[in-house]
Amino acid sequence: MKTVIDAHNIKKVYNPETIPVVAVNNVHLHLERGEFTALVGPSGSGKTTLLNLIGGLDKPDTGSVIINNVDITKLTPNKLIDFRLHNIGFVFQAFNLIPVLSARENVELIMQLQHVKKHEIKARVTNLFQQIGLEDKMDNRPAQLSGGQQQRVAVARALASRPQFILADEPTANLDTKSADNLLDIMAKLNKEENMTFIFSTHDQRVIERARRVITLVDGQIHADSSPVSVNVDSTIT
Amino acid sequence: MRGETSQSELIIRTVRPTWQREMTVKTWMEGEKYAMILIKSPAKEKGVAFLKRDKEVWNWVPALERSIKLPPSMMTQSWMGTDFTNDDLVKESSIVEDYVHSFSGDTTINGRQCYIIDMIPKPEAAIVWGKLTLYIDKKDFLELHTKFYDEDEELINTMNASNIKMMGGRLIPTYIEMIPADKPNQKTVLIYSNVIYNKPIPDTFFTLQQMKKLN
Amino acid sequence: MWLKLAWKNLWRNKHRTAITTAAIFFAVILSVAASSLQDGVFDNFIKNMVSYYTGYIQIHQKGYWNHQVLDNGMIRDSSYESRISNQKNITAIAPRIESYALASFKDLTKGCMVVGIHPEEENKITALQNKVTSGKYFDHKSGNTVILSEGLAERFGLQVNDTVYLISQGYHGALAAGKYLINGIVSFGSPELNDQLLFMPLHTAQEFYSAPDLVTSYVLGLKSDKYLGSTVSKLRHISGETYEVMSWKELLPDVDQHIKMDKGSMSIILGILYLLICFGIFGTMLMMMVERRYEVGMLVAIGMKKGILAMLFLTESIFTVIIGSVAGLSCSIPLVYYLKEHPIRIGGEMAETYERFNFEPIFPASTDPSIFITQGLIVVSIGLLLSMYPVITVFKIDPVKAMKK
Amino acid sequence: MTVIIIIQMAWRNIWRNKVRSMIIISSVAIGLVAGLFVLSLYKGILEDRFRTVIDKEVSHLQIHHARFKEDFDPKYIIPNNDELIKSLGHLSSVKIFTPRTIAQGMLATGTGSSGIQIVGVDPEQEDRVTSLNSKIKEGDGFVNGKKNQLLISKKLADKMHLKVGSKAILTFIDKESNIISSAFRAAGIYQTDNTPRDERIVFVKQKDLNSYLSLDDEFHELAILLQNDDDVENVQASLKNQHPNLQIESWMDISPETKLMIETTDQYSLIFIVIIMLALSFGIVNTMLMAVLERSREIGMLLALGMNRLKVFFMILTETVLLTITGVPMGVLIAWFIVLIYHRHGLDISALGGQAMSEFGFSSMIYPAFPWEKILGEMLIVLIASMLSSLVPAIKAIRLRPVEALQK
Repeated sequence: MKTVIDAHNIKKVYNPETIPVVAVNNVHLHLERGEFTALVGPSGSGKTTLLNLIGGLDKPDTGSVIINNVDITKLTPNKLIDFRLHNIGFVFQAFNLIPVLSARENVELIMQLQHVKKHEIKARVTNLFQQIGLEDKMDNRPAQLSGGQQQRVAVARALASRPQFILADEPTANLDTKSADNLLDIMAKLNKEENMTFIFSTHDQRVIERARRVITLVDGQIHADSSPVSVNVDSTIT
Repeated sequence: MRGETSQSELIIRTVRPTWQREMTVKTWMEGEKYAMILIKSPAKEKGVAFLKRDKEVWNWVPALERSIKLPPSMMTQSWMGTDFTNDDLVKESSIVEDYVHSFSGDTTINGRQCYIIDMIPKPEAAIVWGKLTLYIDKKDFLELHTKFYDEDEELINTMNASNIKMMGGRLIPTYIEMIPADKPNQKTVLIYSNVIYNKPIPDTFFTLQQMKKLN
Repeated sequence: MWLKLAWKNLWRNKHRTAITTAAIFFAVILSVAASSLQDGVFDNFIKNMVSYYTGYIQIHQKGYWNHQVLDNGMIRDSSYESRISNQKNITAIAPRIESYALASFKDLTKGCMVVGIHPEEENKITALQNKVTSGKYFDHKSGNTVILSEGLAERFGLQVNDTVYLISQGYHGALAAGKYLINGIVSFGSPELNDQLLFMPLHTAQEFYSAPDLVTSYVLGLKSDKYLGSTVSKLRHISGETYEVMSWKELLPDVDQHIKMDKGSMSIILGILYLLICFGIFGTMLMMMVERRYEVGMLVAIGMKKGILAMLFLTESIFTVIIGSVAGLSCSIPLVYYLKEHPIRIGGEMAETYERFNFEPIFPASTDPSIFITQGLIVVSIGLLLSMYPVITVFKIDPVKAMKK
Repeated sequence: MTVIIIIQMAWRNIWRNKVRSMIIISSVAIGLVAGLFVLSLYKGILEDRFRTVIDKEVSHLQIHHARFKEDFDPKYIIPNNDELIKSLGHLSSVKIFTPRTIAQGMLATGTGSSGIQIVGVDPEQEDRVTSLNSKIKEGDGFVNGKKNQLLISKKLADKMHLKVGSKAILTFIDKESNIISSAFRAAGIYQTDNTPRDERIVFVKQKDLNSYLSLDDEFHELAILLQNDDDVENVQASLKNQHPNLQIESWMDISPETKLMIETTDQYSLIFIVIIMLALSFGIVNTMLMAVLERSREIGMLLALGMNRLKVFFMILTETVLLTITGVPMGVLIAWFIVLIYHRHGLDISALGGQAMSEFGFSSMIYPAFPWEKILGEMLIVLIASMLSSLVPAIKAIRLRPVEALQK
């Protein structure tokens, strides 16, 4: 069992000078390899902020975020970018692909940034598109793909960097039910087959049901941290 | 006609529309090569002398105690404010050689019978005029009146000679005036008061040393 | 109502407003700078050329210019002089008496141009004092002294405190002769002047030429070349038939021609500049409309009349244009003043040529207020003209299509 | 490689908003057209001035006896002229040269007299060096076999009431200081723009003048045209080296005023090119800044995904450079085309300046000349200007904070 994220007592306040808004407060979060975790809570409860903090997109005011034994709050901005590149996969709510690049190129970009060898990129790209079931759409531009397909490509792209975990902010928010299910299936499959760690925020009850661990945020604090009713029993076994 | 040598005293009067000026000068000449001009009045220019030797013109200015050789560029300048240029002092032209003459009639001027002679410069002759018309006294062969034309037969200057007197043993006009055609109220007048012909002048006279001692 | 809305819209997207305003702002600054440099450079060039020797305007007795002899000179008339110097645009009136003379030293005799000058007035126009390379300029005590141009001094091997002999024909044919102590030596870049000028204090020259009170020309200095034409016609009016009033354009026709050539080409350059400015401003307008298509579509969809919307956009543009121009003008004023005080310096070989002519090697800017007004107006007009683009777009927009994206 | 994909992205980004890209491309093109047109305009003006001075007046170089120009004493002929001419013939940089005999003197007609410089020329050779025949406005000019022919300027002819065929007396001194007067007939009346110079100079045949001055095949002045304007200083230096006793002057020594005017004009054009480039730059800055702001979300995402700032910076820079590179050939072509048209038909400046320039009989036409020699520099300037101006949006892009950019 390997710890992937270890966040200690993190706190983030916006507009500290004017009207302070405590976005995240006193949050401890421990995530282990292979987890499939949903972050839930009402709007403004701090889900996105928390994801940004553990994804290294934002810095907490206090506390530490240790990923893969590195305290990312202590990294310089440039190191942080590099760290994200090699350790964290992102799936965003919308507009998540580079519109001028084809699906394949979107995926390849990350590997190229990581300086992966050319032939290896090729092999991995084919593999990744097989996994998301879009081998036939590899050379389409994002605009030529449906929302669900785009989001699947986004997952493939997040996977391409071989990250420690994949962080997804409301990945299904803009998708119809069918596409959302499809996406979830792929994520779950990856979780199961590749032991990929996922943490995603969501509103969608059906998505929450598929999570193995649900962390509920209220007013920036962890209100509950439990397995949902339908959680698979052997989720803790790796 | 100039003699072998001549010495003369004369008044040069320059008349301009707004002013006029008189100079008294004394001249010595020998042939066409040598000449000396001494200014006797007005007071400011008294003692100023010009020496022509061959092709050169020297100017002695007592105030500066210096003699200056006039450079060629000065030749076009008017001589002492008159209608003569410095170049006129040294220019040689021969009426006989440079012109083609023809009689064109006769007339009477101041009671004297005159030939009218047209003189046209030969093509190569260095003469600015296109034609001269001379009125020559039939008896004494005196040039009494001359008209100077340019090549377009336009009148440029008129010369009048009068006051014919016996001087230095010759009968000469002692009052000569030159009147430009296109400049009203402007002329130059020469009035001879004394002329001596063929009185020998020593060789040492036409020298720079002599010029300084003339006073 | 829409005034307020327009104003608020501007603040809503500060980035966009800032960029559009900046486009106008820089357009004003650049066109002011270009135009002020152009004016400044030409003024300076003219000033250099005319202060070299000729002066902005010369007045002579009628006929002098065609036949430059002393006898065509004029008697100084103090009431006439004061009437001239009372003219607004005139900074100095320097009387000169000019004629040819023979200069002689040892065995050498050479023609030269003897110029009698009023030391102070002359200096105001030609800065002759700055051209002195050895010895001194004339002071009020200077009697029988002269200042020689360098080439002439070299030719004679003359130095300061040597004596030079001058001989010439004075006024009305009088003999002019005198010996003069050399007070100083001046250098001119042009060989023509450098090899033949010889200066004397005016009174000395008048005495030399036996022409008390006679001058051949009045050389005038001007505040600004801009009013040359009107100054000349006023002077002509004052001077009547006896005098000829000539501007530098008549005195130095070749310089005038060169300047006209350059000015003509400069107007082409300004035209090109405006074209680029148009593109800069149009680019931002275009982007603004691309960005706001959705918003416009929505507003039309919810029932806002296109006319009012167009008015709103126009008002926004007018605000932007005015803010940009006012900001541009208020920044260009100090910039241009700075460029006037700290002009662009010319370097290298060019500077040497300038120094040779005793010109300061600079390109100054002009601070003529009309430049700011004209250029400000031109840019505002360009801005307003281009503001028609959003208006037209608003009228052409199809709300359904616009909101689709 | 990453570089390739970044360039690819940049290139595709350009085509995302065609209107915007066209604006930048045309700004670059117009900037370049502007710059090149300004340069051609000035080149046209300068060539006109320069060519007048070099090809019609002083030539590239003039050689005199070291003392000749002091007083123009006719005895100071160029010594060993055979040798000099031979050595000039061997110089490949020398195009052509013409000997002249010069005398200071006076021209007189019945109307009056005027101080002048009499220039004895070899008519054919002189025409080749200073286009003498093209300056003749009236009369046939020098004719073979006729003696004592004279070319006089319009200005002087008017002053002296001379017409073609009329006679004038030239007076000058020969090398023994004898004063010579001789009658010449006006074979032609010439005119150039340089009236003050015209008024001083009359041309006669060198053969005629030499015989009056008692000179053989000797002369006072040798005017040299070179193959190439840039060779002046080199050739001058090497001639000075070979003939230390001669006065060897370049047109810059003889007419420093021309040098001054030419250099001043050259410098102006530089200043105005800078201003035009600034205008271009602000256009680019604005448009690219818009592009960056519009895409801030996307750029934020790239930063979030782990594309480092250097690469984002490089991408924006590449976009601008690609746009510029597209605009540059367009600009060059358009400029070349415009210049071609105006070069042929001339550009009437007086209409633009609003002034009647023919007042003094000067031509107001400029014939712009395409500045091939400056084209690379100009392209580089435009490229640098656009790169510099893309710095602002590029910096803006890398300053984006991914969290904020993504929220928009």
